[in-house]
Amino acid sequence: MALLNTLVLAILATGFLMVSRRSLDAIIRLYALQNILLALVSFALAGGEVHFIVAGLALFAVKGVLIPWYLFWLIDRLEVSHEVEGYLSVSLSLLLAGLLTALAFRVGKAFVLPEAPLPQGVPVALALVLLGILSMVSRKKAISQVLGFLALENGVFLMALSESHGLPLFVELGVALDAFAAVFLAGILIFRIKGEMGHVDTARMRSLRG
Amino acid sequence: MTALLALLLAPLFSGTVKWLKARLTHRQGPSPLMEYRNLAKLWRKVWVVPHPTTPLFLLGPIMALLGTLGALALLPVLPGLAFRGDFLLALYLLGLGRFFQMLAALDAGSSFGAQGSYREGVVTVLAEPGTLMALAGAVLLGEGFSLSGLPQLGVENSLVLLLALASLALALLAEGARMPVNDPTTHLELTMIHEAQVLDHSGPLLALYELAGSLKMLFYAGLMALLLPGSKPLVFLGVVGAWVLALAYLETYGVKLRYLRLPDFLSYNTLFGVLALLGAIWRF
Amino acid sequence: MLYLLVFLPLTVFLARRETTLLVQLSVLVPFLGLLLAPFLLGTAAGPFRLDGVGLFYLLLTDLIYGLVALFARGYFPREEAWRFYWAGALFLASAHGAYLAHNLGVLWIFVEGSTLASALLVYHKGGARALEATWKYLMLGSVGIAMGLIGVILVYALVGGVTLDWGEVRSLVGEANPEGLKVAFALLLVGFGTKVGLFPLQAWLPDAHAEAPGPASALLSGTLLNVAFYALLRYTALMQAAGLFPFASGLLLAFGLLSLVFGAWFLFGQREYKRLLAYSSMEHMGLAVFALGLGLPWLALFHTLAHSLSKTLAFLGASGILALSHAKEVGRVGGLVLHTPALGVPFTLSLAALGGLPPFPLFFAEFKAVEVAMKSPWLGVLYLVGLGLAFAGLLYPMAQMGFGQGKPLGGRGLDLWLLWVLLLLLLLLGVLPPVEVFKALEVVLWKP
Amino acid sequence: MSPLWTFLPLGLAVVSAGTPWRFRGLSLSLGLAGLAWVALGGMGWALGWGAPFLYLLLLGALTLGLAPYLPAYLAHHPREAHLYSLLVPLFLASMAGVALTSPGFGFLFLWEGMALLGYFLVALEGPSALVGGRAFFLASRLSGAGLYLAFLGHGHLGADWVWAGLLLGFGVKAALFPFHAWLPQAHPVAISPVSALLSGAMTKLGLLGLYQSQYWFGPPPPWVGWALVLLGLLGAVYALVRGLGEEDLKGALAYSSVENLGLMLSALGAYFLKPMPLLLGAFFLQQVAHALFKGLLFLGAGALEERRISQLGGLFRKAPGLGALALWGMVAGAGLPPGPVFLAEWQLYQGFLQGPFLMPLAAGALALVGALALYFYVRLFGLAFLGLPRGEAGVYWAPGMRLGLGLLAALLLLLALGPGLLLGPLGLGTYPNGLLLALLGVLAGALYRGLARLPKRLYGTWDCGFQPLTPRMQPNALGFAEPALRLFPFLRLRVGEHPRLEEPLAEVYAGVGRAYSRLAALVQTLQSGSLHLYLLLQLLTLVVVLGVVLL
Repeated sequence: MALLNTLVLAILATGFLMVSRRSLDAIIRLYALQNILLALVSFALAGGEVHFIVAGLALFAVKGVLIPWYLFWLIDRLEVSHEVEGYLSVSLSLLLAGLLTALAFRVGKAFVLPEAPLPQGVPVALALVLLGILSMVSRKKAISQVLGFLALENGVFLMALSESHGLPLFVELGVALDAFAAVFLAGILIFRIKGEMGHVDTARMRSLRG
Repeated sequence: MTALLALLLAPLFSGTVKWLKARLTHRQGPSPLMEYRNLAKLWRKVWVVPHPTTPLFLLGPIMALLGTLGALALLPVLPGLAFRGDFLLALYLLGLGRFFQMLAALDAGSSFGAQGSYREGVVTVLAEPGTLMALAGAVLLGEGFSLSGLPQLGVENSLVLLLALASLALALLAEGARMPVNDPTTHLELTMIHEAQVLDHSGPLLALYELAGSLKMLFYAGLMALLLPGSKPLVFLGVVGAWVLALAYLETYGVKLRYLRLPDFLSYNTLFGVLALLGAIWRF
Repeated sequence: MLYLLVFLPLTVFLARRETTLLVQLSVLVPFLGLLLAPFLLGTAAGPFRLDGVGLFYLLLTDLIYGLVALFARGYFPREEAWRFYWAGALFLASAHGAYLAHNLGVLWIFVEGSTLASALLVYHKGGARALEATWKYLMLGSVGIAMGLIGVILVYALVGGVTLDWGEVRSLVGEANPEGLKVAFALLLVGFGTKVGLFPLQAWLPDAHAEAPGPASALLSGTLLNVAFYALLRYTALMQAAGLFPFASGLLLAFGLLSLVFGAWFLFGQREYKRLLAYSSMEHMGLAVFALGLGLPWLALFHTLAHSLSKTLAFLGASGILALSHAKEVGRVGGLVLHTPALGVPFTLSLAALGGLPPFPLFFAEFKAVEVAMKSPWLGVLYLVGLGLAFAGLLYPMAQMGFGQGKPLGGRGLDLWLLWVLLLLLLLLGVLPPVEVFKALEVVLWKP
Repeated sequence: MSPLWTFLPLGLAVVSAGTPWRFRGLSLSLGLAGLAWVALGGMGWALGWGAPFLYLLLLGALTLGLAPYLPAYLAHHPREAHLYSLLVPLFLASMAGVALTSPGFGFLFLWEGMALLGYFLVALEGPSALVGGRAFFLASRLSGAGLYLAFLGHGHLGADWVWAGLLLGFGVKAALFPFHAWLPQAHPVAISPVSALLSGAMTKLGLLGLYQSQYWFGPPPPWVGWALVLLGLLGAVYALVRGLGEEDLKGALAYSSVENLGLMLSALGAYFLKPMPLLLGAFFLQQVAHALFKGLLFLGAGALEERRISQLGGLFRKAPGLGALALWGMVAGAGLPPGPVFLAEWQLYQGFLQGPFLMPLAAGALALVGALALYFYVRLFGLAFLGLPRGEAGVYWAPGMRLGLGLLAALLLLLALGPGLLLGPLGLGTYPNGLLLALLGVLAGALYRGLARLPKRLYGTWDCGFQPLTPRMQPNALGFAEPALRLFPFLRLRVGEHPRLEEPLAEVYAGVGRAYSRLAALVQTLQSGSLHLYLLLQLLTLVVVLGVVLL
């Protein structure tokens, strides 16, 4: 139990760091780290059942390795600065992140279902979701929005783990496939945005209005 | 019956007024019977057709006369027709005559005719509601919703009937185009209402108009007579006589109102009408 | 066989970039779907099972897809048609999957899949505006659908983590914790509501609809929104099975009314006709959700049917207008009924249909909704006011584009007869609404 | 039996719609439909089957007039002729259908369908009809909303609300003040046959609906009656005064429609307050009379190629037949005896005078309306048909059109001669109007012949001996009305080089429109293009919804 608690807290910590760091490389690494931790949680919860282990491995392969690698490749090819640009300063981001986490912990109790295998994971999962949306709302670079979305996705995954040992295997795989496809598509779009507009700043994409 | 009586009386009425006015200004004046001869003379004259005219030019005087005669026919001064709502028909028959008269004035394409036409319209708009309400008030107090059942002036209905009489008197001045609404003696186009409309009508057409004008005044006089107690034909003659005096006096010593002041003057008519109707509703 | 139905659309890729072959396959596939699907009613395979409601939406999607594919033939230049047909095939496959899925998880996967496929449809050939629209669509849609996933997870956990099969979940949900179900439904509503385009989650909708090429807009509005609405329908039925319908009803009614009223205001201020139609979609999906909230699933189904047909007609008309006039603004197009009746009459009538006028089916749908809503008068009055405002928003475009000042359009030959086919369908549906069919569907959905 | 009857006129009209290309076929089928409606309606009314049959009679009479007119008109105005000849019969059918159905889905279906058809008929005139068409459609939908409220709320809402809905629903259609503003915008811009149908027939459906509502929804609360009386009379006066300043001939006719409708509404209101057969007689007689004379006048206006009164003049000499028919229509329209409208007003006066509380005062308002109507129609006929021509306006006056107008005028004459045809079933009689008509006709004819035979001399109009008169010396449309307009300060008359009439009420409508536009513009800022804002909205929505769930 102590191990699980530590893991969950570590995941939350990576979430915080992802909100506060200003370097894209660091955030991608943190994302990879978060996936390792999630995989560990899923192994710890698996209780020896093979298909959970398979699912954990598969997910780790896709989200812990494939996607970070793809993102690194992407930002190298894009030739834009590796710095995160946002509306909020680091301190303000952290303050808001703290508030949202507090909210998640306050509200999260209501989400905890009886018979949940990992009750303490639910508020953390919720916090990850909120933090993910926070970075999507506050950051301008298209790629940092993708990272925010990925963090959110991880929150959802943790939620699934905590509430019910994860979803059925084929659903889980399908979800992962969709997530990967979404990120892949987003990557292509980012390339096109860069090519078409010369920047990847979503705050400047405001020609469609009204 | 009443219509025939009025038809006979009408030239005498206007002739007498003219004669009296002349006497009041110490002139000899034409004989009171002069109007009969005048009409006969006009009837024999060749009449002028202005270029742009249409049959409406002729229909104007005809309908003015017929409308007025029709209205008079409904007055039970002498026994005649009577039915529910006849007073409405009578007033609207006058309106029919006025409608054609106004159209005929526009027919020749002269700007004076048009001026007379719209001035007549304004006077109608100002005078009609009050007159109708006053008359309706009197009718409401009477029986059978008809002119034949009109009440006689008495103590219990004095308020309504006096208001009605006052209103009818104003209506006579306005609709008859007399002082102070209009000066029938001048022929300065810009001040006229009635005369401007008939400017292009001559000969027999003018005769019809003259006749219709006098008849219209007799109609209102007849209405007033109906509200007064006594034998109707005699009262009628009395009222007509009184009007001769009144008109002669008014047009000798009075002045014509500025045209733009007309609404002020005729709003009394509306006021009397509203009060008479209210009085009739609440049985003052 | 059901797997075949899911993967059938992918056969379009066999045609590679041969435009003629692509068109033929793209029309043939939905046609086959239309023929095949009715015989598969009630069959099951793996996570798939075709029930009445699924069949209804499947047929509707195939019908519209076939018509749009046919129309697209004349719309796209030869060298770029393949983009549309490829993305369309992906989209059709995921739509088929969603309607066949009898498992809530699989349903979610295919809904997300349809988002991705339709993002390709929006993107089509690129360009700054299309990119912007696609990006916004992808972000908003993905976040929304992720929220929906949390809802799915909660539902899964609530039924004990044993199954996501729709039928089994429905029988199990009665014993689930109601508070948890409420939370799950809230998340699902916001999640799928984003894809349905409910206010204030609609932001992606006008951008995507306006920037997508015309036939793609028709697909988005006529079929994509239904996919998400279908998911919402399933979950509402779950809430009903759990005895929580009164709770769900409140939320649905609120979202429906908000979408209606704000949709009306957006409509009123809008000057581009494709965006206008997009806002009208938002308004009508709001009305469908409202009907659902009233406890009339059959009416919601009917409303989506009527809306899909009307909106497909409107968007096909609009794409025709855009292709011939190259003007996006309402004010720069005019007098279509007078100068270009083959295009103008069906288009103007489609706006009238969207305004809820007889003899079109949306009139019937709105009438029935008001009839029930009036039982709680304020609801009915608000609904009426909203309808009036929405009509006021559509009035100027209809008047201007149908009868205003403008030049005759001409030039490229488009398959305008398709518009008349749709118009005829609408008229038939409006004069003889098959209420009994929908009542039967309601039984499938509502009563186990 | 009601549904069965609905299909007969529908069938007839669809048959006529089936021959869109051949005008002769259109004429024949319209004529047949008209005859059928007249026969069916007349029989139904005489047998006491109810008000809808009177409406059918009215519609049939109008259709009879339209039957020869429309083809002749369309032959001269070929633009969109096939669409018109398709839509007009459908429009007629929808009106007949509305009259014969009772509240429910079918009624609203036909009612709103009628609005759509009517809109198309107005809008087909092109860009010049854009604003008017929109006003029409908006008003129609407003009226539809009122009916939804009343029909569907019946049983859930109190009688007050139901009747408010009915007043809105039927009242807007019948141009109840202050919702009348759409009518003068919409009716004149359509082609004349359509204007005739809109003014003559469609507006009456609002009246019919209000009348029938007392049977459908129970007796109205008293405030409804008073509202109808007051708003009706107010609308009548307002419309006449406003119409006096109207330059467009058809626009002026539309204002006259508002006036007539106002009187009918007030008659109905008075009837609600005190059910007297007299008021009912006035209500129904004026409906038919108005339909006929307004149809006559609008169709007559269709013969003119210029509608601005200040450009017209001297038309009587160009087309004496048209002038004579229009004169008859206008005498009737001005509410003068022996026209049938007067008969209605004659009953209305008596009804008012016997009404409860202060209602007799309404007679004064009615007299004002009468005097204004006189002025109004003198202006229309005098400036357009008499005097010197102010422009080169042409007249298109084909035999079919003559026949159509003649039919309507003859029907109007028939109504004047025998109002008992309509009033008989109500157990009402009038004074012998036919006798009056005959007497006036004979006497006027005799005098006319006599005078015309007297020696006469052709000469110019007297010009005071100065320079010769020119057409420009005649007063123009606004100039003729100016003295009367000055009496009514609720309109602002701006004189000067370009005189014009300002209507404060129109500014109110415009103000509401502007405020609404601002609101819509404000809402648009939500769609500002910022993805971050959208995501934030999404988050907030989630938070709010979860908050609602959890709290």
